[in-house]
Amino acid sequence: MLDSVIFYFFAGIAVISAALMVTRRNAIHSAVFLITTLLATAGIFLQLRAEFLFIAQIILYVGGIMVLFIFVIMLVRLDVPLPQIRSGLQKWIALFVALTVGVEAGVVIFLARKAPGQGLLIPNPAPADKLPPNTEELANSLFRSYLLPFEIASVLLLVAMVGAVVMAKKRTEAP
Amino acid sequence: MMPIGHYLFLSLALFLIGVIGVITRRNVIIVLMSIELILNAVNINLVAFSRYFGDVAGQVFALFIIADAAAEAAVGLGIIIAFFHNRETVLADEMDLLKW
Amino acid sequence: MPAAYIPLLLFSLLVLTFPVVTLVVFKCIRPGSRGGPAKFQPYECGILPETSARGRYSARFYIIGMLFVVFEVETIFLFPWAILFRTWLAQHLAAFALSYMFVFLGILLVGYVWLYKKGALDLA
Amino acid sequence: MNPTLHSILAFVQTWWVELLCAVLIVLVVPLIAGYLALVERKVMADMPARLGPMRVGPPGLLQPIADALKLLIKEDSIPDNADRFIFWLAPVLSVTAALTSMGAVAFGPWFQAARDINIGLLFVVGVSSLGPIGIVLGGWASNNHYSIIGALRSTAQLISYETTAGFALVSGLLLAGTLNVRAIVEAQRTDHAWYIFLAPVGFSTYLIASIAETNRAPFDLPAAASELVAGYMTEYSGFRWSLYFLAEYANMIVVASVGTTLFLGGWLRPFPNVHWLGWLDAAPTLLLAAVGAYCVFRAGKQPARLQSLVMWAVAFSSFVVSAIFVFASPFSHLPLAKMHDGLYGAFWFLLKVSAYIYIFMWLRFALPRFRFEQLMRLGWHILIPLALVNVVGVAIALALHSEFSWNRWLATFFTTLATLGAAMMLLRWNDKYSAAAALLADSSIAEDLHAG
Repeated sequence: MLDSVIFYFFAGIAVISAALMVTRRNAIHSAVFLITTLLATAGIFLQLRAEFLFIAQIILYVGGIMVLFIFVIMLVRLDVPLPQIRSGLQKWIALFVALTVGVEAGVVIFLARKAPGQGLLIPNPAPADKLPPNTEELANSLFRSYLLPFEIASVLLLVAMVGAVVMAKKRTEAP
Repeated sequence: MMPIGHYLFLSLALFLIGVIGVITRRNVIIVLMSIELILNAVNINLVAFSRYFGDVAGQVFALFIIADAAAEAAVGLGIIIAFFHNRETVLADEMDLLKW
Repeated sequence: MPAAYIPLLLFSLLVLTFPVVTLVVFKCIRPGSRGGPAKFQPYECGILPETSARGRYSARFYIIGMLFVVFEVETIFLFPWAILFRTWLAQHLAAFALSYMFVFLGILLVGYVWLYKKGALDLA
Repeated sequence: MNPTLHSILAFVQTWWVELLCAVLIVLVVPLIAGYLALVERKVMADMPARLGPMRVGPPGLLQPIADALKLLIKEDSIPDNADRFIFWLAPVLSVTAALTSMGAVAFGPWFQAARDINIGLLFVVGVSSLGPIGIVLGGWASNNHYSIIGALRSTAQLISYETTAGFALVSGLLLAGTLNVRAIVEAQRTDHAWYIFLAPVGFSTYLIASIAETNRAPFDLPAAASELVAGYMTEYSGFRWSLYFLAEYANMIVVASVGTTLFLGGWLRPFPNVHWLGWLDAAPTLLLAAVGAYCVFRAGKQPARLQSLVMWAVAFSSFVVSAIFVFASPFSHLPLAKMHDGLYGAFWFLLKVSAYIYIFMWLRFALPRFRFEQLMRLGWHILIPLALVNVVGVAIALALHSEFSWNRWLATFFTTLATLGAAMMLLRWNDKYSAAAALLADSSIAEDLHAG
């Protein structure tokens, strides 16, 4: 009962503010609504007992990436309203794609729920009133099973940093 | 315990909103934000399945996706800044040169 | 939702209502804004602003933000390692724990030194 | 009985301490922030031997309340070309982030709005890291050059030092091995040491980073009055301004609590395991009794009747609190004795937090302000590598202790020395490098002049 109330609370916030995000004309308003969506998603992670991911989402996504977005919006004068839809056709294409993908995936999820003994009828998850120490569990999995992907991820970050600096630095050095 | 379908539908909704944003918006930065939204929808799926299978691997991969999103945002915004300095615009349909 | 977080959720909602309610309540009490058009100009020490302040600012702020995001991701990856470190030591996995960290911090250090040499850290 | 009502009642029964703490934090922290401002003005006045606010209430004790009333009913002006929605949202966001992060702080072993959460410390740090968004949005919404430059600078500063603070926290967490706030404090009891002694460099970097993170002098560039009017708060007035103000002081409490929890032993008294220092447990009672006695002594000498009345009131309340401490001591057989841990723990915790905040104020009035590029150089060139090297040092000390069974203090001593040596090398390298850079910059200026 309580679980589903909390789920619908966060899910409602997430979907509504996501919809607001793609329809705002001003990029800063979009960023604010994206922040709301991300925070609501963090709530959903918490509801799914992913404690560490909840706080990682808040620290990295909201406190890190979104700050970067807002910075860039302020730096390149994106915060004025821009003309919106490219053409009438664009809107119809978007609607068509969204409807196709949405109906397809929706039907799949719905049917899979109905299929007996398979699909989404997943074995009962352990009831968790008392949380297992999620961070320790995650750390064990990360450092035992996924050590190589992890190191590759840090190399990826390094490459991204180098690329971004090269790209932005070129302009600041030769104004 | 909620059925997992709820989480999948939520993730689907966010994903579709993101797709619509990517297709219809002209402002490149909002397109990038819509991509972040799509990544986020994927994360909900991963975490939901991780919870229902009782395996933290899904959460590990969600963490990787967040790291990935950070890298993507850094490079993408760098491109936007470089482009803005050259062309004084951020509209997607004016990014029509392969090289300048 | 894990039970321990429900008081925290209630608490954050309570905290959110505090400024909102005070703002709304005292809006009814305090005197309204009066004054000519000059009063609602942006305050820029007496000089009339000719353009909107939302203009172009230095791209260095972007570099700071980008470096922050990358380093923050690395920090988040360090936290799980840090809290398991003593457990590993107790299991006599010191070599594993330390070597893992050296590879990780080594990658970070390469990036840091490159940034330093490139002058990307001279941020002002 | 109605099942919903029943479950709500059961919930309240289980969590009443937490809910009470939540309400208390929301009600009391604004008041405490006001009084912190008063204390700050008193400290500021005391440094050059002045008196500070003396008029409102006897020794100025009612000043914060008068200030709050003034701010609440002050005219609230919004500039014409501001973005009203964001202008409204930004201070609310700032203050919500600062207060919410206080939810996971353990003010003593009992007083915590979120008991038993496994990521407590990270929650505090993470949620308070949402503050920069409120600042940058506030500056943008005002549409004022000073505001935007102040907001950009402020956010750049906050995020730069957040990285340092993160690495410093990692060095403490290596020792604690958990993110749960209570478990961190208990780990310091079982380790027989506050972690400031096992990671001194970590604590120092955290202290510096926390000053910068709360935008306080000598790092108060965003509101550098001589350059930027009031930085991102230029256009804010009345109650919205006071929300930013409240967020700043709440953030001070938060960073001080995190430092206290991780490095200063949280609610443990000094030397919690040394038995012959057990008399330190009587310190709260004696201290409060001494404060009461002082007030009684001074009450007769006050010039006005109101002042002496307030003195009597202060004396009375401190006697009452010290009586509560006596009745809560293990020697009494009253039911209050059950609250011994909670009360004494809260006393020590608040004492340490106050000391930490006093350091903030002291530094504010003792040091001149940094320039922006000095601030950035300190953060990115010195503190971040230092904090990183310190993480390695602490890890190696731990490994030496457990694998080669070195003495813990010896290992800490040597790794700290090595870390400091690395820091000295870094500084020299940096000096050489920046001297060369300054020379280059000068020569290019000279060339420009020549060409011009």
